Amino acid sequence: MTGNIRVAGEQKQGLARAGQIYHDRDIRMRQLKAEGRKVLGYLDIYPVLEMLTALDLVPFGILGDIKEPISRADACLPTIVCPFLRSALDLGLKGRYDFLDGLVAAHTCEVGEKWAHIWRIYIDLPYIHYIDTPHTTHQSAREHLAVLLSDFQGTLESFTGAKLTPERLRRAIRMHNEQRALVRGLYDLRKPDPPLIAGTEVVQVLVALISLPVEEGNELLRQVIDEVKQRHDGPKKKPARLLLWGSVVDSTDLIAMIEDLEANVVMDDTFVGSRAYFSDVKLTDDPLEGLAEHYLVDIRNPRTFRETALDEANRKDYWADLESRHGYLKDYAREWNVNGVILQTLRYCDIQGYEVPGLKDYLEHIGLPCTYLEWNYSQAALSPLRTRVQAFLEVIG
Amino acid sequence: MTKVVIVDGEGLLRARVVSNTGAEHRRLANRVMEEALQQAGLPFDQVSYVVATGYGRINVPFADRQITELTCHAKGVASLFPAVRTALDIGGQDAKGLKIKNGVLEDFVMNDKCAAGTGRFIEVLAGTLGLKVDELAAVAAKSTQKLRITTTCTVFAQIEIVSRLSEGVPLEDVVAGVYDAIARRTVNMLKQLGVEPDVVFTGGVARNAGMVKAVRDNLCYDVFVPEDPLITGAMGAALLGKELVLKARAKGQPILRKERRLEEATFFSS
Amino acid sequence: MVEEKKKFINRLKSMYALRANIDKMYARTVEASKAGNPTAWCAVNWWEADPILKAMGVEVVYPENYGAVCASAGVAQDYLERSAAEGFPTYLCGYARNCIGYAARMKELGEIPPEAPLGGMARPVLLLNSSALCDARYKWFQSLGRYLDAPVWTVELPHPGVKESQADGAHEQNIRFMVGELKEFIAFLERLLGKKMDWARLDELASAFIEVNRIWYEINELRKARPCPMHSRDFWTCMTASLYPSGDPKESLKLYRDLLAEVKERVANKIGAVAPEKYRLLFAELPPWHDLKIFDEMAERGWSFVVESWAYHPPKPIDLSHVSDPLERVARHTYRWFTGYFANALQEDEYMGYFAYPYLEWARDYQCDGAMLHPLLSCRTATNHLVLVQDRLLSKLKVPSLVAEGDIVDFKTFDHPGTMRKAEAFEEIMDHYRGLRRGEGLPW
Amino acid sequence: MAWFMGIDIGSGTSKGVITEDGRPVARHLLPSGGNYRATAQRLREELLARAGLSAEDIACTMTTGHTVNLPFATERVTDIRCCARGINSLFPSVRTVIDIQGMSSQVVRLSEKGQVTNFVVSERCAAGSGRFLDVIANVLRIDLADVGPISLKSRSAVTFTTGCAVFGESEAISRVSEGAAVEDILAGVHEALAEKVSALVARVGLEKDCAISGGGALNIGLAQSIERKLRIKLLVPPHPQFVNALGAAIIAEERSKVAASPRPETK
Ligand SMILES: Nc1ncnc2c1ncn2[C@@H]1O[C@H](COP(=O)(O)OP(=O)(O)O)[C@@H](O)[C@H]1O
Ligand SMILES: Nc1ncnc2c1ncn2[C@@H]1O[C@H](COP(=O)(O)OP(=O)(O)O)[C@@H](O)[C@H]1O
Ligand code: SF4
Ligand code: SF4
Ligand code: SF4
Repeated sequence: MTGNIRVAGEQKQGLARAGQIYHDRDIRMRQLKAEGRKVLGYLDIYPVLEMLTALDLVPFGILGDIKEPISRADACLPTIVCPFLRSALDLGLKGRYDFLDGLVAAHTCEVGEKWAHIWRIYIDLPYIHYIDTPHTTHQSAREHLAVLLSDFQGTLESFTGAKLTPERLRRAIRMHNEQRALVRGLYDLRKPDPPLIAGTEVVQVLVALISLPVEEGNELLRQVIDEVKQRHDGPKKKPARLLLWGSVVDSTDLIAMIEDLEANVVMDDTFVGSRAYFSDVKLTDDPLEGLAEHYLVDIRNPRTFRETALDEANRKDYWADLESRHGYLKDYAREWNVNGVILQTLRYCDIQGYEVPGLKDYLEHIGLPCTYLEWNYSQAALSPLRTRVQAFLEVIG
Repeated sequence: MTKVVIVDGEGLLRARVVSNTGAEHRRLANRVMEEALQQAGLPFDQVSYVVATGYGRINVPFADRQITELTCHAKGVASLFPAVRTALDIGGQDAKGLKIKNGVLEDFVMNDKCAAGTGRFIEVLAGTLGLKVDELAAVAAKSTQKLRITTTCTVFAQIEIVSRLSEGVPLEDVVAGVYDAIARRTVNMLKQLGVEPDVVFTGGVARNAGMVKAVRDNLCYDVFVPEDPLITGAMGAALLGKELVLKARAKGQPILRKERRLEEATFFSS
Repeated sequence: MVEEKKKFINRLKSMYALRANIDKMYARTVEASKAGNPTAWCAVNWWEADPILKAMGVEVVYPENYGAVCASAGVAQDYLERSAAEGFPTYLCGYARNCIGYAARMKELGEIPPEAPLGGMARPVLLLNSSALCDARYKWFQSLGRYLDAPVWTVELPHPGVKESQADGAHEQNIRFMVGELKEFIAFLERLLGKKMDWARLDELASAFIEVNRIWYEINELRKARPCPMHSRDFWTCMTASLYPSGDPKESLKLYRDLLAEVKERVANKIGAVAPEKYRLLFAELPPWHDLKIFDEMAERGWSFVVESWAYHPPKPIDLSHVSDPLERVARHTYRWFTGYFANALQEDEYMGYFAYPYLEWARDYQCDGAMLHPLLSCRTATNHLVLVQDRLLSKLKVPSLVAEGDIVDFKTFDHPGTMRKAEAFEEIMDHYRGLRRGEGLPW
Repeated sequence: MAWFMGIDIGSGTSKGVITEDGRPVARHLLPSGGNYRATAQRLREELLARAGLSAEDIACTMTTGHTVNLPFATERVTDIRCCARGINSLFPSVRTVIDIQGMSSQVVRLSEKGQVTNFVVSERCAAGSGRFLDVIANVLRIDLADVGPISLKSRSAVTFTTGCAVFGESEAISRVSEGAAVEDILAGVHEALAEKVSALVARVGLEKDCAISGGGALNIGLAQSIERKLRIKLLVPPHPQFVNALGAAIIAEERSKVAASPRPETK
């Protein structure tokens, strides 16, 4: 099947191309390698891709594969950690990512950090760098991250032998900001009822984006947006318009299961979903400062600790605190006209797991029904979830 | 087991059939349906709406709609006990806990894939002891010090109780231990939901007096058991069907029905 | 409770006083709270924030320690169930779920629950997180907002990679970051408590903590002796005074000095914690608090646990006498704890420089015949690296591992008889590898 | 002349062996029943009768499996060690042995001397054990001895959705009612078991030669499924169910030798 897709000259467009890359993620990477480009893999959304793009390095988002049983990774990671990370390492050990010239990892979560170190022990690559992204938005943390990024710059420069000038970096930031704006444009297409684009299609496009150099991704986004605006065979109108929150969603399976029922997934707050794209990087005098600010403060993600909202007596105000941490979800719900939320965490994901009860409180407070799914990133686990989701849809009627 | 319930427009029970035919006849839902029609004295096309629920719900070829067993159970239980907040349902294949608010499903937990927390555990261990399931309660009632079964697995527990018996632990204490083991497992699962009264216990296993006592003891709440604990799911399905029809009629909308075939269920794939 | 049989571990006498010191921390906090003085719940933070809180006159309890307390008092199970009922996933940290259950109960009753062991944890004015090691602690304290109106603060502790930590200027940058962090924390505390930091007191406390750790390190070095003078059980009892630094640090200092003297005497007289010492083992990571008696059964077979639990160990000492700023002294000390093994790890291409690598160094230095690994179903941090440790110990040092799953709080997951059954077979494995090591010219 | 006895109390059957110079001279099998002590006693009497020996001729007896303290046994040893010793005496080249018993399975790695070098046991769940098969053979009314040969006729194995030894029964019934052939169901069970077993093997690593023991080794269908999954050839001992009992007897022999010579200082 892959053989057919690779027939020269058969370059697909728009959604078809997104689907093609979704199913065969390294297709473009191998071509670029043949052209002499260097490809660096990265995990999750904290590695600062602008710096790779600025140096003509191709970033490639490492994912897991829900269809591939985990076997090799059992010898390096225990079974009680994030199954997505286990799967991603498993694929690495099986050579699925053998085209990578390097790896960039950052502290998204604790196991993600360990994952990077263990990867380095078992799969050493010509270039590996780990960014110790701080946990808080404290002033000292922002300053520290900017320094860490200049260390990162140093290792990148010695790897490529090229100089990363502020000018090049600004250009790359603009290009990535354009991608962010285009993705938001894509998400706008989910606002009408029925949405113009299915949740499963959006996942395919987003997975394709992290499997392409940024400028090609932008081109793909423009094609998809044009195509979707013109077509007439988009999703059907269904009673439920759902927001999907939580851990990584890197395949269409979960959303396909939901959309197979009486629901459209019209908005998300996940990786590989909206999280990376909903705020822009500010162009500061020292571009590293803007980047640090973006990755630490602007990206909304439960992995970053936000200061407690206090009342006059310096006590924690629970509702104000929830509002400051989750308020953006209310905006999403309003703008995308959502009538139900699915909270989804991968089993053993601490970062999202602790968030669930408070988030339920918040959603109840703003009058949005929600249900919580915990699963283990396997296809076999989808059928019990189906019953759960269906029951939830029955509840929200 | 396959159960069919027919209710009329008032929600009154018109037919109730439970077919005790075991796994091999799960697909013969049509026969059970025919029996129920006979009981109600109705031809099939007079039935306004058919809702299928449970594991096999997708495979019932004569249903107008499929609704999950969770929603149906909640409905069925709440129709009998309007003040219900928590329900425990233990069947032969699985156990589930429901949180219900104002008669509507709010949250739930399920246990399946392992026989240790289900009616099968009791059946298998009763077999090991050479007793019938409905003899157990009377035996357990004599127990003064229930045995604590330490293994979870049904198979391991078989070995465990045999060796305890051979060490001289009295039969009644072993039986009480069997009840306690499954009650502890299912009640612990239920506690994940936060138990609030009223608590209702349903499913085939709720017909077992010994089990009702064990659940009560482990829960520290009183537990209500419907007279007919097997049919709450089917009852709820029928009532939901009734509501759908009445709602549509009130709005003057047509009732969306599927093309029905009163024939055998198709292949169970999951 | 099973009646304890003859003890096969020769416990240290001076350990008991250290243990008593910890239990008093709960009563002190309750009293402080009654008297209207500030109290805090604090995540273990490896001395970064402890001296600061103390210098500001805040009485502190550590909910992690309280998790172990509740587990051994038999009330943890109820708190775990409560946490599940509150909607927290059951795979989360056992300490966290115990604490959440406790806090929910306290909120419901409006006071310390009557069943709470050791008098309970008093209602705090501050919840202090640390970003050190696990995600659980900072997310857990944040989620306590449902039950407590205390503000939450997170103190950062950098986690550089092994290679990255050795880059030019990285060390000093991390120290700068930590000091900056602590300053922000102090500013916050001053606002919250409406009073100023007593810098002279802080200076004194910082030095005392560092000295406690230095002695504690020295004690642990002596365990390299054959036979090993101090068993892991004594380590776990004694470490608490260093890890949960409570009460008067001068008193702790004295107690650790007594301990040092007793251990030295044992070494001089070749008195082992286990006799005869047939096998020397290391233990990773958190012990089964609810089943510590299993170590007695193992001691009966001649198993001595000589080193354990990297995260609980004091840092390799460094000279800080020239550092005048107490914050910087604390930062360097804590950073040393975290990165003290990194330089050696890098030389061996071992990129898990904390947690995993120290066991390689220790297995060599303490001449271990085997490792007992205790993966926890509810803690990523203490489990992540164990498969790696097992692999590295075996492939690099021919030291085999016995793996026994369990949990710190939830005792239902630990299979005691199964573990003892495996232990018997494991002795043969240790014999086998001892032969192989000697064949390869390794010294033990 | 000295004889040694090994007794293995299994979850379903109990096995006993008497050895002389490491070679079995008598073996016997009994259902374990409810009273292990009585079973062990009967087993011992029967073994002595078969070997034509009296109790005093046995220098040392070891028990393994679901042991209880027996008055005539010197010590209890784990079946992990017994399995290693037993297989080593039969096949010195074996470095990995897969032991499939009635309630659990284990994989043991061993040295050329028969020392255990690594092992893994299936715990807490009978899903990967012989029991799964017994339950299904029982509902299909097939003799255990025929299960293997019948399954070999299968062209397309049925996929089981449950691994649970208990639910396997109702699933098998459903499959029958859906018209699946008996041989396909049995082959499906073997596939499911082989899957579980190879996951265990992966945890300790596979070193050749590899043998299979325990009652599960009597089942040719299961053995072949495992061979396909692991892509190796398995050595099957002549009386696989007795391997652990044999190992126990060999350990008894070792123990007597150690006791006879002055005890060497450990370490
Ligand atoms: N009279 C009874 N006494 C005790 N147990 C019973 C009785 N009737 C049914 N059961 C138990 O109920 C279980 C079946 O319950 P049911 O709710 O019908 O389950 P399912 O729908 O999963 O088949 C069986 O395990 C059976 O042992
Ligand atoms: N004749 C036979 N043919 C095939 N399989 C058999 C036969 N006899 C026993 N078995 C299998 O062996 C298993 C019992 O193995 P065994 O090692 O004796 O276990 P245990 O010691 O736990 O009783 C049974 O579960 C069955 O599946
Ligand atoms: S899903 Fe959770 S545990 Fe997994 S990588 Fe993301 S944050 Fe980490
Ligand atoms: S390290 Fe583990 S046990 Fe300790 S607080 Fe973190 S998650 Fe809990
Ligand atoms: S533990 Fe026992 S009852 Fe549960 S799935 Fe495994 S074999 Fe079945």
